Amino acid sequence: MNPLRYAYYPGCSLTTSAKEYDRSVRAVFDALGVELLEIEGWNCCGATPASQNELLMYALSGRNLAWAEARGLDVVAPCSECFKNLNKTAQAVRADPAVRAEVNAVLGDVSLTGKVRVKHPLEVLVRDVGLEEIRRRVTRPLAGLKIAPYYGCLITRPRNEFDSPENPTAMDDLMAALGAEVVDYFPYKTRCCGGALLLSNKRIALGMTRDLVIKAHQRGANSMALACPMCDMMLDPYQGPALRAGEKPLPTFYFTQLIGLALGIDPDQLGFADRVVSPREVLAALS
Amino acid sequence: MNHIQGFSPAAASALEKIAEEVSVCMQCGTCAGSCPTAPAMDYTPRALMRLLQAGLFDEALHSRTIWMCTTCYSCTVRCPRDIHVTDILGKLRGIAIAEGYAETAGMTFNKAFLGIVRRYGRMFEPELLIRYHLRQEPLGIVGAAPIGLALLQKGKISPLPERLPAEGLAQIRRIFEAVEARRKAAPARPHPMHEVSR
Amino acid sequence: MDEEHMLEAVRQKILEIMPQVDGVIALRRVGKGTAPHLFLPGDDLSELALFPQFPLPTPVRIIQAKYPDKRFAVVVRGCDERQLVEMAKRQQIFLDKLTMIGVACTKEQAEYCRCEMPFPKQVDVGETVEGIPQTFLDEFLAKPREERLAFWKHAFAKCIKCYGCRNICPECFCKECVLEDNLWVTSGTVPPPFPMFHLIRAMHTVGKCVACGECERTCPADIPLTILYKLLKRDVETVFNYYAGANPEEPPLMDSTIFLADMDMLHPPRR
Amino acid sequence: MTPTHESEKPRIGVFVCYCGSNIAATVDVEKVAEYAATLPNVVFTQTNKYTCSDPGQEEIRKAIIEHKLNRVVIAACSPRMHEVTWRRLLQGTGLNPYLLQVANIREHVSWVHQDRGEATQKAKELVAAAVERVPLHEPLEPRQVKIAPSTLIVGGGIAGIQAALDIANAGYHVYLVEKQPSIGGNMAKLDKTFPTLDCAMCILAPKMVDAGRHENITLFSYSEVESVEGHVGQFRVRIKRKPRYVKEDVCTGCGLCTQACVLKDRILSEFEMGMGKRGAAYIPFPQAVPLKAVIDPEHCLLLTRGKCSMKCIKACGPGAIDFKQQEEFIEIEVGTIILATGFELYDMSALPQYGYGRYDNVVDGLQFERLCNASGPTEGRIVTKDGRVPEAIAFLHCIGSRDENTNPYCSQLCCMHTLKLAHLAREKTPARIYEFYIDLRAGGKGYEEFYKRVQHEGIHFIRGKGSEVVQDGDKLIVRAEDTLLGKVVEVPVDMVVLALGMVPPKDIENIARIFNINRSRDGFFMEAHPKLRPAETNVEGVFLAGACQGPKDIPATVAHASAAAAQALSLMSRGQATIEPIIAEVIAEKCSACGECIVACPFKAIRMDEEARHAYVVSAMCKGCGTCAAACPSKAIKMAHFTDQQLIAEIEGILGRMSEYELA
Repeated sequence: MNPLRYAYYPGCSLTTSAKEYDRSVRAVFDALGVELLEIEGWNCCGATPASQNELLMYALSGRNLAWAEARGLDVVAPCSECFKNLNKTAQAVRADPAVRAEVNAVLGDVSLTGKVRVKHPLEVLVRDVGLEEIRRRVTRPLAGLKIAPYYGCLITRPRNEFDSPENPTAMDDLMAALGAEVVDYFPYKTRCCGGALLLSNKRIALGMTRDLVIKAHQRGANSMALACPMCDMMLDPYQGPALRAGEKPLPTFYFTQLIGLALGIDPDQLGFADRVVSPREVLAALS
Repeated sequence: MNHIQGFSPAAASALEKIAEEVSVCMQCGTCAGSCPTAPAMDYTPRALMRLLQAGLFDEALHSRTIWMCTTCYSCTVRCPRDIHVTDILGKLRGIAIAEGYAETAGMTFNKAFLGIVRRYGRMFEPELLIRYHLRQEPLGIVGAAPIGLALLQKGKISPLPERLPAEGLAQIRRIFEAVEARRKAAPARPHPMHEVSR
Repeated sequence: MDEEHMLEAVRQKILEIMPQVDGVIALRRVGKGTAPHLFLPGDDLSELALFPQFPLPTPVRIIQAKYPDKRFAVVVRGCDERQLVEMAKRQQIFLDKLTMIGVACTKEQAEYCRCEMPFPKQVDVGETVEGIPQTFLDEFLAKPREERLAFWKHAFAKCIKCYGCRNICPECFCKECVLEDNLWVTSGTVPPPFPMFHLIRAMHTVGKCVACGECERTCPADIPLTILYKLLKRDVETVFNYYAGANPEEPPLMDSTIFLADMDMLHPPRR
Repeated sequence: MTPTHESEKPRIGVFVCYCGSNIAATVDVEKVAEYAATLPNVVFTQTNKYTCSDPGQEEIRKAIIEHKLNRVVIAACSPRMHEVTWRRLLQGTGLNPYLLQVANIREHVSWVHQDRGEATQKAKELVAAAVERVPLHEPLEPRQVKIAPSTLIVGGGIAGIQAALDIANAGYHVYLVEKQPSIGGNMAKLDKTFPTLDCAMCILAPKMVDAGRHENITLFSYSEVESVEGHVGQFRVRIKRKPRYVKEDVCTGCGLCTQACVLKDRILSEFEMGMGKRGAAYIPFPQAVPLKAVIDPEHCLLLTRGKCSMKCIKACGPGAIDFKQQEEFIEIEVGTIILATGFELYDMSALPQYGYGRYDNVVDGLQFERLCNASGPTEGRIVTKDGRVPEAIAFLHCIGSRDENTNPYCSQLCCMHTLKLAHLAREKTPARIYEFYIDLRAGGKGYEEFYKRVQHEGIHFIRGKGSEVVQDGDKLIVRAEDTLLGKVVEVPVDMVVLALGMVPPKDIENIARIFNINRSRDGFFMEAHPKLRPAETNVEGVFLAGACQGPKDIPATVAHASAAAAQALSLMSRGQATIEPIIAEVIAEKCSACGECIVACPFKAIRMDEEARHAYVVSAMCKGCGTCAAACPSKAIKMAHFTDQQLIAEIEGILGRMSEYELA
C-alpha cells in the first residue's frame, strides 16, 4: 500500500499561539508514517471575519486548496476555524459549478476543479490510519488520565462527512484507544467556548469557558483534550481569568499531544512545557 | 420582490438574496433555543430572521445580534428549514461594515483582522490586539498584558509578522480587489439555478 | 525514471506477482510497435514494452471471457484503470479476478495526452506527476458558437467512417453497434451525416468515457475528438458529480437511483 | 419502409375531427382532410363532427369495412382521452386495435395556437406524421388473466384488520400475514384515542377477535412474506413462518409457561415499548390474537446457550412447547394484494440533543401511552423511572417531523396525539404541563374543540420548538425560545415526552422490493395518484392501506383500508384483467449484458440471465415506459408500439420526409 500523504495547512495560529499543536501533529503523523507536505506559501483562511463575504472566504481558502489539488493531494487542517473554512470551500466548489466558476475567476492564476477534500487530523487518524493501528502502536497507555474530550463547535459543523455535529465520537474513541479513561462529556463536547467573543465581549466569553471547566470537573475529568487553537486560547491561557477564586483549574492538552505521549514520543518534542495551566500534576498521575 | 430601498446596489442585492433564503423560516425558534449567546442579544436569531422576512433590514443591521454570534453553528445544524443562519449573520456583518453602520467592537475586530490578512497574507496577533484596543478600549491592553507576556515567554507570540513572499502577497491583494469589485458590481437577480444549487 | 528503468521495475513487479496469477496482460514489442500480449509464467520478459501505448482493457475483456475462472494481472496506466472500472460496472470484466500493476505516466506522456490525471489509484511503478490543466477546453469554449460549429463541421467532414474510433475504444463493447444499423447510418456514403453519427457515438460513451484520447490518436483523418470527449466528461462531472472510473463501488451513471438522487439536487440540499 | 405483412399493402383511412368548435374554430379541418388524401397509402379520408360520439364511431366502422381499411389514423384530441375507445372500435371490426394512430390536433394544436393558418399547417404535419408511422404498426395481442378470488394482506394493524374483515365479509378469502406474534399493531398500544377518548383496546379488540376467528381469514402471525412472483390475478406468494417453539394448535394461551420461564420479567417488552418486561416465553399482551405463547429465540437460554432448566415444558399442561420447530415455508396463490405495513416512530439517533435513550425520563409518545395504560407496566400511574410523581412534564412537538435534517413532512397526528397525552397527564398527575409547539394542527372532526378543552385544563402552551434537553441533577432542562415573547426559556421538568414523527418501517425497502412498489420522497409507499387513486399502486392488483402510504390517524387509516378493500374486491368480482401488450423485449443476440437497462428500469422488471449472458424482461412487471430501450447502447431492446422505425417514421412525417436534416 502507498503511504498516506496529505497536503498540510497549518494556519496562522499553529505558527504562534498553538505551536505545540503544530509540533505534536507533525510528530504524531510522522510516527504513524503519514507524510505531510506543507502547502507552499499558504495564506490565512480569513477565519470568522471572512464569513462576511462568502466569496472572499472561498477565495482565500481556495488559493491554498489549489496547491493541493494540483498535486492530487487531500488537505489536512488541524485548526478548527481553518478546517471549517477550507472544508466549506471544498464542499461548495465541488457541489456548485457556479460557485466554482466564480471562485476560479477571483483566483485568477490558479484554479480548482472541486476534487480536493479537506480533512481534520481526527478524521485522518480515526479513518485513514485506523484506531486498530494506533492501538497497536501505543507504548505508554494513558491510564490515570480521565479525559473530557472537547471537540469545540467547528470540526463537525456546519456539516462534515465523518462525524456527528451534535455528538461526535471520533476523539472519544481515539482517547480510549490510547488507554485513557474517557468521561461522558456530552452535550458539552461541542458547546461553544466563546472564543470568538474574547475581544469584543470578554465577560460573556469567559463565562462560557468557565462553564466548560466546571462541567468537566463535575463529570469527573482530570484533564481535557482539545482540537482547536481558539478553544485552547480560552481553556489554557484564559482559563485562569475565567475561573473564580478558589475554583480548580483543569489541565488541557491538544489531543495530538496526548497521542504523542501514548506513542512514546518525547514530551519535550510535543510541547508540554508550553502549557499555561500546569500539566505536571496530572501527568505525574500517569501510571 | 421589490428593489430594496435605502442601500447601495451591492447591499440591496445581497439583502435580497438573504431575504429569499429566510423566506422559508417558520419561526420555530430552534435557532434561539440552541444559541449560547441568545439571552445577551437584543433580537434572538429567530427574531432577526423575522426582521429580514419583514424587510426591516436597517433594524437587523443595527442589531447587537449580528455581533454577538460566536459562529458555533448550533442554529445552522439544527434549523429545521435548512437556513444557514450563521452564514447569514456573517453576511450581515459584512453589509453593516460596507454600508458604514456604527462601529461596534466586533466590527473593529473584523476590519483589523482582514486588514492584516490583506497586508501580510497571514495573521499577526500583536498588531490585531493593538489595533483593536486602540480603537475600542485603550486601557484594555493593560489588562491583556499579563497573558500577552506569558504567551511571549512561551514563544507563542512572534514579535514580527510573517509575510508571504511578494508573489503570494500580490495574489492575496488581487483576491481582495477582485472580491470587492465583484461585490460592488452588484449582480442583478441571480440566475434561479444558482439559487437551488446553493 | 527513464524508460529502461521503468521497464525493469515493471518486470520485477510481474515476476513478483506471477506466482499468484495465471498470466499477466501487458504490451510486447513487435517490430517498431507494440501489441497486447498474455505473458505466462516462465515467459521471457525481455520484449515487455510500455510504449507506444495501446489500451489493454479490451484484451482483458476478451481473455477473461475466454477463461472466466483464471486470475490475471494487467499493467495499467491511469486511463486503463479507470476504463476497467467502468467496464466492471457493466459486467464486461471482473475486478475480483484481476490484479492491477499501476504505472504512473511521465511528465512527457501526460503532456502528450493532455491528461488530467496521469496515474492510477495505486501506483506500483513510476512517480506521479501533476495532471495537465484543461485550459484548452475553456479556450475552446470561449470561442463564439458559430466558430465552434464551423470547427466541428470542418472536422467531421473529414470522417471516412472507418470506425477506428469505435474499434479502439475499450468502452465500445456492444455486440452490435447501432452505427452499423441502416436505420441510423446509411452504409456506403461518406462523410456520415453531421452531426448525428458522431453524437450518437459520443452519447453512448457518456458516463464511461474517461477521455483517454485513443480515438483521436487512432483517427486517420486527424479529427480532434479529444476536445469533444473531454468536454462531455467534464459535463458529466459537473452536472452529475460523477467521475468515470473513480470508484468501483459507485453504481454506473445511468442508474435510476442515482437519477433520483440527482433530482434532489434540484431542491435545496439537506445537511 | 415496408408494411408489417409483405403481402398486405397499407390501406389507411384518415378521420379528422371537428370536436364541435374545439378544433374547428382554430384548424381548417376540411383542408387537413384534403391534405391527408394526398398522402401515400391513404385510401379514404373523412371529417366528423364528433369522432368519439356514437354516430362518429359508426361512420368509421362503416368506412373500415367498405374501404377495406387496414390502418386507421384519427386526428382529434389527446390519445389519453379516447385512444382506448377507438381501439375498441377497431377491434369490433375485426382489425387489431393497435393498428391505430391518433394525431393530437386539439391539446397540441387548437387549444394552444391562435393563428388559423399556422394551426392548420401544424395539424397537417401531425397527420402526416401519423400516416408515415401507422403502416409500421404491428398487431399486438393484449393478454387476459384470471383473477384468483383471494387476497394477501401484509400487516395486521388496524388497517390490515379492517381491510381483511371487509374482504372476508364479502365472501373472498384473505391471507393475513403479521410479523409480530399478535395482530393489533400500534393501535393496540394506545390508551385512549383522540378526540373522543374512547379506550383504544375496547374498540380494537372485538375487531381483532373477529379477524382471528373469521372463516374466510387465514391468519399467519409471526410470519413474513419471502417473495412474490407472477402478476395481477395470479400472484404466487411464499410466506415464511418463524418458529414459535409453541404448537399453535395445542397452546391454550393459559400463560403458565410465561410464569414459569426463568427469564420472567427480565427482557424488555416490545409491546410495552421497553417500559415493561417479559420473559423469554411470553404472550405479548392479554388481548393478543392469536392468544398463543411464543418463545423468543434471541433470549431463551435453551435456544441461545443450549442449557436451561426448561420449567416452561414442565409448566405446560397440554405439552404445546416444541423446541424442535423449524422455519416453515408456505406457498399460496392470490389474485390481489393489500399492503398495510404501517409505520414506526422516528429513530432518534440523529437528534442526540434531546437525550432520548440517554436520560431515563425522556420518553416517546407510545412509551407515555403505556405509562398511562391501566394494563401497562405501572398500572396507569405516570411516574419517573425511579418512581417519583413528576412535578412538571414537557411535551415537545415536531421531533423528527417538519425538519429538513430528519423528515421534512408533517406527521399530521402528533399534535392531536400530544394534546391527548397532555390531557391524560393532567387527569392522572398534579404536574405542571408544558407543550412546546411550532403550530398546532387540529384539522379534523372535533379536533379544534379538543384543543380548546385541553387549553382550558391549565396546560401551558409555549410557542417555540424545544431545542435541546439537558439533564441537571434529577431535573431535565428544556431549552427553547418562547417565540411569542422573543425570550429564551429554560424550563426544569421531571419528564420529557417527545412527539416523534411517523416514519416508514425499517424494512420498508425490502417490502417495496418484494412487491415492486415505488416509494415517494418521504419513504412511504407511493400511491398511483395522490388525489384520485390513493389506495392503488403502480403495480396492478397491489393496493395500499393505512399509514404505509403516509402518516394517518385512526379514522383516516380505517377509511383508507376500506378503500383498498373495495379496490381489491372490484377486481376480484370482475374475475379477469387485461395486461397491456405495449412492453419491452430484449433481443438476446444483440445484448452485451452490460446491465444498463437493469439499473435504468424504474420498475425492476429486467433481470439478467447469467448463464446465457443477456438481459430479459419480466413481461408482467413491465410498464412499457421505454426507459430501458433508450438506455440500451446496442439498441438491443425493442419497445413494442414505440420501435425506432416507428418513431423515425413519425419524425420524418413531421419534417416533410426530409432525408437529411442539416443543423442551421
